[in-house]
Amino acid sequence: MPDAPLLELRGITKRFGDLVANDGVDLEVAQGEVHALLGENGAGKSTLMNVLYGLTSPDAGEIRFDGKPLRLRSPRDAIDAGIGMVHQHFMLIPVMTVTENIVLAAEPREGPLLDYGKAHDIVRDLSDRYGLAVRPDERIESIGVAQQQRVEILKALYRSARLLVLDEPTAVLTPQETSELFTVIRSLREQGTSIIFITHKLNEVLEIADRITVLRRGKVMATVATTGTDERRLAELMVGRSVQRVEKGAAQPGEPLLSVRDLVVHDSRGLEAVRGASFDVRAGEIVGLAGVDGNGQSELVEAITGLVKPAAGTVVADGHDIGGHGARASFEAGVGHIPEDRQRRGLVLDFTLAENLNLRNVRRRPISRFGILDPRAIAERARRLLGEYDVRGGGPGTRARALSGGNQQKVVIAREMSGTQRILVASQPTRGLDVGAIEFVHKRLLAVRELGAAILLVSFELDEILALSDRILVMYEGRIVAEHGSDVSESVLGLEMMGGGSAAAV
Amino acid sequence: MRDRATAWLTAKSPAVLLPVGTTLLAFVIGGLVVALTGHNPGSAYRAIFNGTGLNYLLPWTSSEDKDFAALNLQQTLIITTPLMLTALAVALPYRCGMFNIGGQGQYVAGIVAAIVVGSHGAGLSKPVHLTLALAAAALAGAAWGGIAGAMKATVGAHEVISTIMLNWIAIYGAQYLFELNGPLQGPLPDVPQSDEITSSAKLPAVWGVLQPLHAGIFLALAALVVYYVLINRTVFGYEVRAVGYNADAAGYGGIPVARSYVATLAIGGAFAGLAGACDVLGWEFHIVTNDIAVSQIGFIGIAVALLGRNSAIGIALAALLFGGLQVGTSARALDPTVFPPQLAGNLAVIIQGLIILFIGAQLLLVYAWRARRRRGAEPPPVPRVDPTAA
Amino acid sequence: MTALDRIPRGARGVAILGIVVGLVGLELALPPLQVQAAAVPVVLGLAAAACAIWALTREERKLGIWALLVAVVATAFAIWVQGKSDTSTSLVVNSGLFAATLVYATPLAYGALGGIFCERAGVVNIGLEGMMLTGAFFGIWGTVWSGHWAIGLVVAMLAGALVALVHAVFSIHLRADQIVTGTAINFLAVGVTGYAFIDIYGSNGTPPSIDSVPSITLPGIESIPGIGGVFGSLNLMIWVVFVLLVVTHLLLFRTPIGLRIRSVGEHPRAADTVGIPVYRIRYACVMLSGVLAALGGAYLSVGFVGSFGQNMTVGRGFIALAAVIFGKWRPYGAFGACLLFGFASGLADRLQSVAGVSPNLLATLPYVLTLIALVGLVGRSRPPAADGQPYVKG
Amino acid sequence: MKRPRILGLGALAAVAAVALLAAACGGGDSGSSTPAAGSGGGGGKVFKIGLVTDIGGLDDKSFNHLAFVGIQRAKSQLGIDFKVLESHQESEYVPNLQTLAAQHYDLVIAVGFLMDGAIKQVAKAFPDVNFAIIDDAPSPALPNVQGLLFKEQESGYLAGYLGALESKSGTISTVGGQKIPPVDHYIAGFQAGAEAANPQVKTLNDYSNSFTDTAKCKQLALNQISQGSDVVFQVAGGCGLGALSAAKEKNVWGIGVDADQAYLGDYILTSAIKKVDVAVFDTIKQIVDGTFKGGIVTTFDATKGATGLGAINSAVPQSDIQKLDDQASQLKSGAITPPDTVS
Repeated sequence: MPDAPLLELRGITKRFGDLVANDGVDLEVAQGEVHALLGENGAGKSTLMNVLYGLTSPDAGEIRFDGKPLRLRSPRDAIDAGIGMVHQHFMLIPVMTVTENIVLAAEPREGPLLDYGKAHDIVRDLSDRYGLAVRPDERIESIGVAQQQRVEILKALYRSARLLVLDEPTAVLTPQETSELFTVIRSLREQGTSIIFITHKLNEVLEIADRITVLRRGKVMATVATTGTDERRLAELMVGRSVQRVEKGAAQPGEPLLSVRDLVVHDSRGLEAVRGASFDVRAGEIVGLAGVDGNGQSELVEAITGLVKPAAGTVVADGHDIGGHGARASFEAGVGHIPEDRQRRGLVLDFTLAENLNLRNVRRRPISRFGILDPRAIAERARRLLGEYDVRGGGPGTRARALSGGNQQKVVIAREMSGTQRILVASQPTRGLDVGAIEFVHKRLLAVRELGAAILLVSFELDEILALSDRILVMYEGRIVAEHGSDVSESVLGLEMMGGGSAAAV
Repeated sequence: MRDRATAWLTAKSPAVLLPVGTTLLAFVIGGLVVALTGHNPGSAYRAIFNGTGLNYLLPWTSSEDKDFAALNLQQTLIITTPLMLTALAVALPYRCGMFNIGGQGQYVAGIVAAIVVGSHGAGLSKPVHLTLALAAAALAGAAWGGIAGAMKATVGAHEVISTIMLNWIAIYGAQYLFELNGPLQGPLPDVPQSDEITSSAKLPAVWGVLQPLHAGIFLALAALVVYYVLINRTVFGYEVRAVGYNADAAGYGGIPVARSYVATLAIGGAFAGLAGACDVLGWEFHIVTNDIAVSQIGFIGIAVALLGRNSAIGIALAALLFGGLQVGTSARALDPTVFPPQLAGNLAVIIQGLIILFIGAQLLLVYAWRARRRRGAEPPPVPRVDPTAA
Repeated sequence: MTALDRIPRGARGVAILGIVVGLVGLELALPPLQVQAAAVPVVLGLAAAACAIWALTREERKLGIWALLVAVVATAFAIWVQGKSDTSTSLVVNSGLFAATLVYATPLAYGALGGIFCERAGVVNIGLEGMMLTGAFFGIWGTVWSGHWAIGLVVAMLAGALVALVHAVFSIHLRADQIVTGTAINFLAVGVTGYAFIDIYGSNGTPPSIDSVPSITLPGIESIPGIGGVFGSLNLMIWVVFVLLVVTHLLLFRTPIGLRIRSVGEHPRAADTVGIPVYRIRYACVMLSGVLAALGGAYLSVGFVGSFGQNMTVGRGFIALAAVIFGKWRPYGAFGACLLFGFASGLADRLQSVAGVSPNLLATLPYVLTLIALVGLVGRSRPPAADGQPYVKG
Repeated sequence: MKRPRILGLGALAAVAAVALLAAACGGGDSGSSTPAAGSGGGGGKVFKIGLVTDIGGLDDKSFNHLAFVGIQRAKSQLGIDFKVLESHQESEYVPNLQTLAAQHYDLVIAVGFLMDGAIKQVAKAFPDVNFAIIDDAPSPALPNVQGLLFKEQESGYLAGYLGALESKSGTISTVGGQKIPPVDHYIAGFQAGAEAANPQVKTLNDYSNSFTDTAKCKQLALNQISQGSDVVFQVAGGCGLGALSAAKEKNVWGIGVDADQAYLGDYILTSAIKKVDVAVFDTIKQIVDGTFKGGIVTTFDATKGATGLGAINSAVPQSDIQKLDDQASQLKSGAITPPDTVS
């Protein structure tokens, strides 16, 4: 390992009001090192990286880069110093091309004009050199997530980054794509680039990192070399106690509650996103739907929950045909829905919790009579549900915006699973939640299953799918390409999610 | 006690302090303009205040001035009436996340319908005829607003653009109807004027003579109550607010978003149509093409709604303020040696603009207050809600 | 299956509707019906054209082209048939109509270019109208004060920039609702220009004779029949708008700064993370928008009529804004929309005396057309993703 | 979060700056058009005269302005005391008239036919106060209201006659503001006069539908000029300045309206005059002399010198002026009565 560290962080402290996001964090990254930053959601990883990238300024502490102190007032300073970052949510402009995104703010010029030809060539050369195959003239909105990630990496390399920060890079990738990414990372390391790899996945850390720094509640717990540690030790450092896997009993499936037949759904651009999907979800079972983002899962969910009208095929819930009859009809037929983006779609953030909890049944008695709301009934029901689902941080009159992500999700679940709902479509139900909240959601899903509900679980996290599902469907390019029991291996699923594998279409 | 007062202030400060502070600030800047052009802002504002007729309510106003003040106050309230209604035309769609600039067109649509129904059917009894005329105006306004709503709901046409276009179409279209040889021109062959409203369709007078305050003001106040109940106490209002805050989430929750768009713009249009009916059935009794071209009631309604923060009580007070500004800056009350009335009219527009500007940037005052608090000062006391703030 | 279900929907249905409407227009123009007012078939023809454009933009090419053809034939025939009974064809369609189209389109085009800069950078500018009015007044004021039109234009641009600065501060830093701020700008402009106009010029109005922007005559073109009447001699500010049109297009789509402006309007955070100063670019674009809109207003006052009247822009800023949307936030598209509006206005002027239709009714024509085009086009146009959204740093 | 506060103040400063810029421009002659209430001098009763304008306001360069001129002349020559109330919106007509009547003014003059309804209401309520209304003949007649009508068609007739004489192309035109009676009177007379001078003359007419959109008036005039018109008569108030601007630019004749607009430049052929000031002055004089009568309509025409032409351009040949004078005397004698509606 080379001698002088490329990057040194000393005593970085950052407060947001009463919350201390980073508390005296020290971190060293050597030249050509892959350094993993491990921690739960909310442990302060992202804040630390925003400090390092000049997006927020620390309240205390010092950054040294290449042996010299570095003052970062904006991302520009970080870029100029040689720091590149690939954000968890890509910073790419969908309507622009790969080339435009890469050269943005550092464009090759020809007189006053942008030299598109040269830019194109630069991008091609760069992608060849690092083995990152991208098509320079493709628009971002028409390429896949893995491709987009490569564009982000190229963006940093184009700016001659010597230190590359990858923020949760594998969250959106299949296992195969992840291993391709690791190949790229290794090749970058060989060419002398240092990498900070942020994640909460222990196996990945052990596979790719040279050293690991574990953060918890804004503090550095330890920095350890990869050789000489193991998952258990890391997990304890990360959450402060040993982690338990959720226990679940064997499924006792009953009759099919949700039946989808030959479903065809168009996306917002009018293209076929779901191309003839058929499956059942039976009472008392959780069916996991695996697949890479953008293979028709969202459209499938929207068709089942009545948000879009299917182009062909049927959706029958508990004996009612609900295809294309609207969100209300779908809910009335017993389908609850945890949407994938709770802030944008699950909740009206400016509504109170009471108002949010009654979003679905506002037209029902006793919540309203003859179109007039009954504030007392609304508050009463809200109070009951808030207690039942252990929502903390506010009462019925609190605005949803004020709650933490986990508690917001509890509100959504309380609303969607209360009453007579027998079917639940859960889309990314744990995205962005911390470990405790994830555990709560998982337990709740299993409890609902015990009560005989049919659950369709859509997730990009194979861990989650494998942990919860009784059956697993794989979706690829709008079709269900495989079906498995819960004992299938990650690598088989990964292959099928990429369109490979031997499984015939079901 | 102090803590409770502070808590109340903190909770209510955006609702009360912002509009009041904003208004004061606008008047101060307006006063600067007055001063810089060589006039005395103090006496100009005092004259404008007296012109609103609100001095009628002051105990020390002498009995001689009282008659004149009464006349002015009646006129202020006559203007306040349609302003409340056109403000509602903005407020309701605003709660649904839309900005309805089409109040003027919807108001004109209401005028046309009120005239057509109000000038015919002389044999009808007053309650029947009046109800019919009001209903026709509301329907016409609703139709005009509903077009914009339908365009938004079906093809996603931005309501700001479509309502602007509909305004011009209504204004020119209505002028066409009543112009010389126009299809609805009244009995005078040489005058581009509509038929007269028959007495059975006139709103009853409630205060004053000649051009008295009419019962339309009760209609407008009732509309404010309807609006309040609709928004805060009904399923419809709940759904409208949900769509306004987050149309995506509302759609996920099973609320018919497109229908909310159409319904709120249509109901808003109905309010504006009623405003037109109040003017025509309350004091105008006919319309000349010129009146259509120069009317600004619908546009000022935008300012009223914004200042009133789309709340019923806020709209009532803001409408009184703007109605007062309209009347107070008129030449009748303003001694030209104190302040030229031609300038006063434009001053009123400047003040309206400043109010909208500052109310849009609510942060301005919040920051000012925070800055005071940081320095350890007490929060400012709530000024008495004096709508003229002169 | 109900009868209703058999009616074709979507683009196909609209294209068929266009053909039907166009045929009805044609029928009306022909004997024995031969509607005396050419306006009726012309309006139907234009409506058919709007349907056709709708269909074409939605991949319904074959029927769309048919609808367009019928529309053009119906419109042309309607006017031609009118000419048969009179010599009015040449009174309606002549080089003067196209010259008038340019004159009506020019202030709109300035405003629209301003609107494009503003919205491409992610700030909605409904205050274009007020900025135009400000330019119209201060252009005259500067010209009268200095005696030179050029200085008048500079004053107009400064005033426009200052008003735009207010819009920028409130919508960028204070994160006020941009539509509300724009509305405020419109009120303020009416009040401020009206106040200053009366305070300065009183009842006499602006002086009868002021220095005006010269026309540029192209000797070669002037003598060409047809084209000469349109392009032979045009006001300098019309030539300038042509140049600005091309420059704007190149700047936005061919230069680094254009790429950066668009990135700020699409995804300000992405732009921020590569070091683009989001606020600075937004400020610059909003102020540039004020400058351009003010030039549009100054064209009306200093460039065209040589005087100022209260509220003389009469809603042109709003039409410019509509043109931005039709043009899908692209300079050439927006200019096309300005030309359409200018053409409708010019046509309405001419039909008044020729066809004997009420001038009030004809005055609605440009707005009706805009509305139709709005229905036909807007569904397909996509604003910059961050348009209207304040950006919060960090 | 500290920065925005400062910027807030910055924004405030910018707003103030805009306001100040506007204000600073007008440092000089503030309130130049301020109508001042005069105090009557001399012995005897000082008559109080009130004037209520319509929404055009005193700056309309037209009849409101001319009425103001008339009342000022009455003050200086007859020693009356006066007050002017401008109306900004239609709802002010009744209260404005009512205010003056309640203060026992000796005569209240309403300017403009738009006030027809208002004056009827107020006159009935104040039977002891005398009223006059310009451009309107109240029907049914009221005992305390005198209508003051103008034969604008006579002025229009002479303007059209002269225009047709001076036209080389044989096509002359009018740009009207809105299709309302005073405007159409002018246009009807203009067309009749043109035809009298030259039966082959072709007249064009367009309405701008606006009294403010100068650009539109100019464009209409340009269109007429491109169709051959070489005399453009504007009947559109402030908007009409655009029409005259087109005449100036294209080197054709322009004809002004209401007041004498010769000051605009030597491309002004003449102006069709409507001497509202004369009517106002005469009516006030009736009050002072005690000869005022209500319930009648006084028509101001050529015989009273209230209609006719303003200054005639010096380029007009003497022979044409003689022909014009001949027409004018025929108008006075009643031998010619031009129509008042546009066909």
